[in-house]
Amino acid sequence: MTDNLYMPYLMRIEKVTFEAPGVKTFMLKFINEDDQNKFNFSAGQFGEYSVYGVGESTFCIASSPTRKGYIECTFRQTGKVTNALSNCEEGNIIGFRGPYGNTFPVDKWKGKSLLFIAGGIALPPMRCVIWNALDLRENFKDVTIIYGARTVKDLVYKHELQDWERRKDVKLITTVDPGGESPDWKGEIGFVPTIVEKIAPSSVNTIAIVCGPPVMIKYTFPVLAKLGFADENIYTTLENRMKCGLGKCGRCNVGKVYVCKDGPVFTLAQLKDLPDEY
Amino acid sequence: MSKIGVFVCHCGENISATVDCAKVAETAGKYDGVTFSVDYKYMCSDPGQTIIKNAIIEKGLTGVVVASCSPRMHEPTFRKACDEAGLNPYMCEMANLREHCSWVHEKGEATTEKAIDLVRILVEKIKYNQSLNAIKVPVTKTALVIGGGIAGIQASLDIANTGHKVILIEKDPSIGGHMSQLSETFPTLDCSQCILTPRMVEVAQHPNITLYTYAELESLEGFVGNFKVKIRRKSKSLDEKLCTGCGTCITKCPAKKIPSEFNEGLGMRTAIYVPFPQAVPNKPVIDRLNCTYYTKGKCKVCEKVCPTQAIRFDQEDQIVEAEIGAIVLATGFTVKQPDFFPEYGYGKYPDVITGLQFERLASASGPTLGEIRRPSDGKIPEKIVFVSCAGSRDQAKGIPYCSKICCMYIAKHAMLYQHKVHGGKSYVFYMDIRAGGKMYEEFVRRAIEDDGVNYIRGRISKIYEKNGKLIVCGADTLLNAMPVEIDADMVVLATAGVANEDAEELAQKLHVSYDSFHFFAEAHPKLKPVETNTAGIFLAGACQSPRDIPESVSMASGAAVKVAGLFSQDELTREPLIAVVNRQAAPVYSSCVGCFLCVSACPYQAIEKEEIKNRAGEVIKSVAKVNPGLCQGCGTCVAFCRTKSIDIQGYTHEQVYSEVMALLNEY
Amino acid sequence: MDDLRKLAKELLETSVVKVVIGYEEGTAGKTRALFAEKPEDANRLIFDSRCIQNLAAYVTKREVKDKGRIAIAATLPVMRSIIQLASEFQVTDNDLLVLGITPESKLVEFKSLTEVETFVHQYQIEIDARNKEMLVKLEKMTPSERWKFWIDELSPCFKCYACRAACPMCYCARCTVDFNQPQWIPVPSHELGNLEWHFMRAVHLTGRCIDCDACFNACPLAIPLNLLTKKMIEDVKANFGGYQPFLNGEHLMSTYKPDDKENFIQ
Amino acid sequence: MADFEPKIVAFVCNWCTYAGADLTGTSRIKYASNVRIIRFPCTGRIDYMLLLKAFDEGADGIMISGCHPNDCHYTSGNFHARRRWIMFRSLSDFMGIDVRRIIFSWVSAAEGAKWADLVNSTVASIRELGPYDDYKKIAKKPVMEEINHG
Amino acid sequence: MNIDKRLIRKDSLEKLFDILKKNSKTIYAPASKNGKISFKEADSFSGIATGYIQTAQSSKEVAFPRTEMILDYTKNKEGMSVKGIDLKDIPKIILWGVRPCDANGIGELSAIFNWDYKDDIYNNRLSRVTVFGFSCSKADEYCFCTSVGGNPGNTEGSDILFTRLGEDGDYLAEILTEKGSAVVSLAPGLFEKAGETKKEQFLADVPVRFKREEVREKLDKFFESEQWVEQSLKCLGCGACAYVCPTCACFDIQDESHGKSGSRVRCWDSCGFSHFTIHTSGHNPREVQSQRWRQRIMHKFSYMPERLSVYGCTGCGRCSRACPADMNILEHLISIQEAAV
Repeated sequence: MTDNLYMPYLMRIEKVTFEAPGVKTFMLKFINEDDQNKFNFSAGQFGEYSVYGVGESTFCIASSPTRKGYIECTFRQTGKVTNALSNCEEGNIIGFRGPYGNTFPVDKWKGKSLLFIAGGIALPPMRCVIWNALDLRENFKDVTIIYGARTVKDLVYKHELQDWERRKDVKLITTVDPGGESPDWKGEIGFVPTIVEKIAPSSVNTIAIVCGPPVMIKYTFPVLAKLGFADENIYTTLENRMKCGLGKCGRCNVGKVYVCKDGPVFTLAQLKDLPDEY
Repeated sequence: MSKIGVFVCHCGENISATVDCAKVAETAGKYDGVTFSVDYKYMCSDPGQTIIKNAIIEKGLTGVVVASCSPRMHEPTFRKACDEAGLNPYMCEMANLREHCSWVHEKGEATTEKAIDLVRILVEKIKYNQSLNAIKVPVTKTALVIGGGIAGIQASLDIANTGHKVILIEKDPSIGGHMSQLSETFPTLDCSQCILTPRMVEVAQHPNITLYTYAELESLEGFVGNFKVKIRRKSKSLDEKLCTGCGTCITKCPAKKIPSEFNEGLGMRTAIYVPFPQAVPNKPVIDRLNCTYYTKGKCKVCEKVCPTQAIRFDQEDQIVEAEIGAIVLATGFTVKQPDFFPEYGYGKYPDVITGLQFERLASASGPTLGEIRRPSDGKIPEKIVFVSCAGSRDQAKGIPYCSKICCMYIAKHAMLYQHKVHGGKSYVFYMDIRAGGKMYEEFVRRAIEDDGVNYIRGRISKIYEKNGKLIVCGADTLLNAMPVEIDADMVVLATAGVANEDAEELAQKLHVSYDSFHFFAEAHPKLKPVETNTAGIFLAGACQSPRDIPESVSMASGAAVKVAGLFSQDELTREPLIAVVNRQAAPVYSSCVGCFLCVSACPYQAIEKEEIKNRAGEVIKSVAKVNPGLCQGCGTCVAFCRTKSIDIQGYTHEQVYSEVMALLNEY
Repeated sequence: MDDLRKLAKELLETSVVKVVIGYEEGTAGKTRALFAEKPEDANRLIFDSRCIQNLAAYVTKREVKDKGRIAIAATLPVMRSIIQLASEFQVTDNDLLVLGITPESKLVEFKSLTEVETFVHQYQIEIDARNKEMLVKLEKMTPSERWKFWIDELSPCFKCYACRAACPMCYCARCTVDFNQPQWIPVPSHELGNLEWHFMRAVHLTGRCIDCDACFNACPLAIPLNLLTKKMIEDVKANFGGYQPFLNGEHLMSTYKPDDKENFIQ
Repeated sequence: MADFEPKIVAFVCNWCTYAGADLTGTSRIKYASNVRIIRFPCTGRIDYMLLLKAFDEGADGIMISGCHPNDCHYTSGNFHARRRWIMFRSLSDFMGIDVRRIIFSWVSAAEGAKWADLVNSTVASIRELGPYDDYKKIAKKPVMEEINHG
Repeated sequence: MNIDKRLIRKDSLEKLFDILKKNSKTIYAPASKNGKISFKEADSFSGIATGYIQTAQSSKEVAFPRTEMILDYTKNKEGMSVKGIDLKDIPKIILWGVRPCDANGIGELSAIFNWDYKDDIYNNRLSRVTVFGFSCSKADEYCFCTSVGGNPGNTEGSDILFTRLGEDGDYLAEILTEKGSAVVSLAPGLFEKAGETKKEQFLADVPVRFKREEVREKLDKFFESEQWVEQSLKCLGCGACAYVCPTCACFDIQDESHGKSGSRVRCWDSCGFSHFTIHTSGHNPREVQSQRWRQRIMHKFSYMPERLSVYGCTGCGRCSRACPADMNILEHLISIQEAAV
């Protein structure tokens, strides 16, 4: 039934990782071999994940396109479907439609420095492109990652954070909101925008990728502007409510843009053209 | 991620005889989310519980379904077991394979099928169970006893003697209640006051008891262990600290013609008065309705004569607030004023009186100093008729029940009469003689056989006056309804014992239930006779139904023990199976729209308004909030909520929904 | 309705209220809601027998509330709705001023909701003859005939929720159909979804519906869904004694009488 | 219809009917095995939507039972429930839902025998009525016949 | 192909219907229920409603049903078996009595389902529909097809367009497509040669009230306008307008489960509902009704032309007729065009 746009691939949950309270990562494998072989995606794209009998939910593909044979997704329990998903166990079968949406223009970034700024559960959309970049590390100059969460508990991908920590070719700064730190916390303490201002990364020939809760984004943009980042060099992703992912159901329509088609990746320049309905 | 364990119990042969337990366990093992399933002979036994505990630890179970007997039997057992193994006790559910299946069905496919269904329901339910913690509420270790009759006195003393504080409130100026009005008491004929007054004094002097006479309950808030009460102390127009109780004011008071309540109107009292000589406290109050100063504006004689200037005409009612942990209701009863017997001519003929009035006539402290003289002319009655069941056991009069004490006190009255009036003739009209109780039957026999009281079985139809005599017409049902006429000098009606006028109002103040006669309702007629349906409120004495002194006293002691038991702990723990109104992040805050229909639906007034304010402190919306202390977890509000904003722990929407789904679909 | 215009103008000029809700000429001989905010707007106010939309539906609407104190031209059904809303703590005297229009289309300015309550209590809620007839007809049918009737009548329903939107009592921020854990009412429009939606709606309006027919008038497909609420009104009357909206919130369905009928309980 | 085994769901309160059914067990009174009990704290908790759901999912009959009036463990939950049942019943009937398939009852903790009789009579009458096809037909069909066909 | 014009005698229309029935065609035609006209499967010619200006519901359901199955699933031992809707099962339909504005709307609806991804479910349904358009001889104050590029005799979207030549007259049949001629071939006798007939004189007169291009231009600078609030104040926030609209395509995807098995369906939704865009966090990009009303107009008159190069309105006026609060889209569009910015 490939001509049925709404027909998901069947995926088996290979691995479930507990990331943070209410946050889990699934490693998913295609049940059907040639689905697997035909499947391709790029950094920044998302999909519709479904628990049969419950419904579909939208979130990005969190693994890197450079890692073949599986995809990963990270989600937080917020609604009906994500609750059902987090009740799933290894071996269970779920549905996946995608990939949908546009991508981070990683190739366009060749030869530039990359500055990743993420907050809370918004690291996943970023993780994909981070690994993508790291797997092609030689293509880029400096890679800086600034990641913050409310509390130490809420930091996701703890194991990978350690990897990045160890790597010489990555500069990782982690931070937690004041009061969120644990006794043995070695990272920064403070809200992401503040930390960005503090670290003051150079904007020279640098692309900034910002993902996080609306508040964080709102206060980070001005800081970047101050640091001299041009709107065209600041990227972020929008997470509007979606159902079809195909530019039809009408939910994600913001101004002339369908986030599921023209997004989720936007430059600040593009965002500034949109009405404030995201 | 649910890892559920299913433990199927054979209960010896009790379940396995008709249910294929192995098959149940095997099938359950295949369900989504079930990671371990086993059947065993006795799950509740130590080894059985060990199986569960080990599985929890080794398999890291997140839920346990025990398929055995009724949860009403062993739920605590298995929840405890889970707890000990580190699993939240509320992650354990029980499928009732014994009472609801194996014991009621024949051996066979269908029975095993049902067993499997019953297990599946709970497997699906438990996926939505949440860890819950028992609710702890502190206990204020002070008791409030309402009513200073013998029941209230007994309860107060018993509680006080366990070392806990007691506040005793009595609406009259003195404690003592009906018992203080009685002459002698059956079946021993010892003097009522002689045995009561020492107790009254003990109350007054007890360091743990605060006594408020002339006081009534104004309002009650809160819940078991944490009640807040307001007590209205009616103005006595007197500074009790100054008053020495010398009594000068009473002797000088000009208003002397006020019928005495204590003497049931057979004697008179003054406007400033103590109800009776042995009153506790023995200090007067001014009855403002009859006081010349309050009615006419001038007098103040008492003020002039008072040696300590204790009179306070301008004194106002005083509201005392107190924190209370438990309440004993001992408000007693009243006797039906028999003016609803036109046929018996009460009120029309002064010599037709009530039993309680006879008590006063027979009492040494009474208006006639213990001589039986009839009210009309003070003559000693030569013929006296006692009428039992005056109102009681009489559907027509709306009182189907038996007032219980009458048979005994009538026998006593007749006896006393015979002792005091030699050669007098006494007749008792009765329906049945109810003399259940230690020495009671013997007592009645004595009246009949030794003292020659004439017992006539039958109702009397009417009483009328004929040249100075009261003609009592009745029928003797034992002599096939032969008409009987007695020309009596005096008639005593054993009128029905009924609930106090204000019983209903009080019950509603306290949220305790009451029967159609306004007697307070016990929680269970047999097993919880002193509890009410409201936790922390107990019953003693005749406010629950008419009863005699020994019964009232033992009931009072029973209630006292309940209170003491409550006070023996610093915190009460309660099942956390209560309702909760959802809360969400801004801008939603809660899906509750604040229609507050749930408020009127809640049987416990447990739902309150909560105003959600923004940073500026302005109210954004008001939503419902459940007081966990008051909520008993019936879930009535849940079914009412249109927006599905209230849910009840242990029986959530998700849980019951998935139960229905599981039951009717193959999984 | 000159006095209505006059009064509305005054209220706006003296800014006693920020907006007056009334009726104005609509399309094709229909009338529609007017939100007069400027005194001159008041001239567009009209009132006649065509004014049947229940304006009370607007007083709980956020955009309208945000404007400030409201005056509302209220016919009897509207007044009833307002009392019911007040008894459910959705409106207070501070929120709105009721410009009553009596069944004789006389204008009455009420000082307070209490006055409105007294006024509406002069009138009983009565089902009109045509619908009463329909109810009787349906009651005469066999259950399976009724089943077919409703499955067929409800089949056009595509769940636009106009009935809900037009009903003053459907002010819930989250309707049961929007509650999805669990999904009590199927979202899609199909026989089951339609049946259960309309069933649920009737249940939620039992003892609250004041029979204004707003739901029916709003239905773009003219489904006789008001028969359900009317039936509930009749039965509530029959079982619990006739009812009226009360400010003190004596809600029929969240209270009870110890002697409620129970001949159907074994 | 001889081999038709009705599916019957019983929604009962914990304090009276559930205990009553326990007593049926301890008294070893045998009764038909078609009924599955779901336990609630009180009849007041029983949401009418559950009854519709039970029919959706293929129940042929439903039993609802709680404490007799005035015996409610929560003093008035059953009174509230009763009032709701009255309206639920009349609305159901009015919409053509077969109310003969919904048995309301009061069964106290002492009425073990009554419970057994009630179940038996219910099973018998539902068996008489046959499977509840009307409701099942619309329930398991995600789309309208109109236009959709396929 | 150059349009083949034929004449059908007034009494032959019924014959045509019967012949089609004989050839076991499924015919959907306007039928009246509770005084509202909507498309139902027609068994008899007499059952077909006539004299209506416009049906209450649009005909879009033949291609985009209110609720349609996307897939069935069953959990089993191996895990999961999922079966999509079999497009071959979709029936062939003759859609009888469609107004030109509706027929025109089919194109606009198709644009939404095909502007990027091609929605085969929709396309397959549509491909199985033969559209019998019927020109309008009457119009009412709600109609404004001429303002949005249509007209009462518009042939766009129809396979055959019938125009009645005067009250109680015969019909001019314009056979516009292969599908159309296929039908003709079933009853050649009924389709006589038509002389030089001008249908225009028999068409309803629908004055042009505004220019959609002008409205579109206005809208580019109109987003922040106060008018949205004024216009939408009386909007009750229901979905009636969207559900009767021939070009509204917003939908929802829902799962319906019964234990092990169930299905996923697509069903209509509306941008007018307050919960349409709400996030699980409670954040709602279009929080108030004015934003949702604005979205509706902007989408039809600005976003669609921009992205899909078609407008989203055919001037059928249904939304205004259906609106319980009498929001008249025509008025609002005119006032937008006239507004000063």
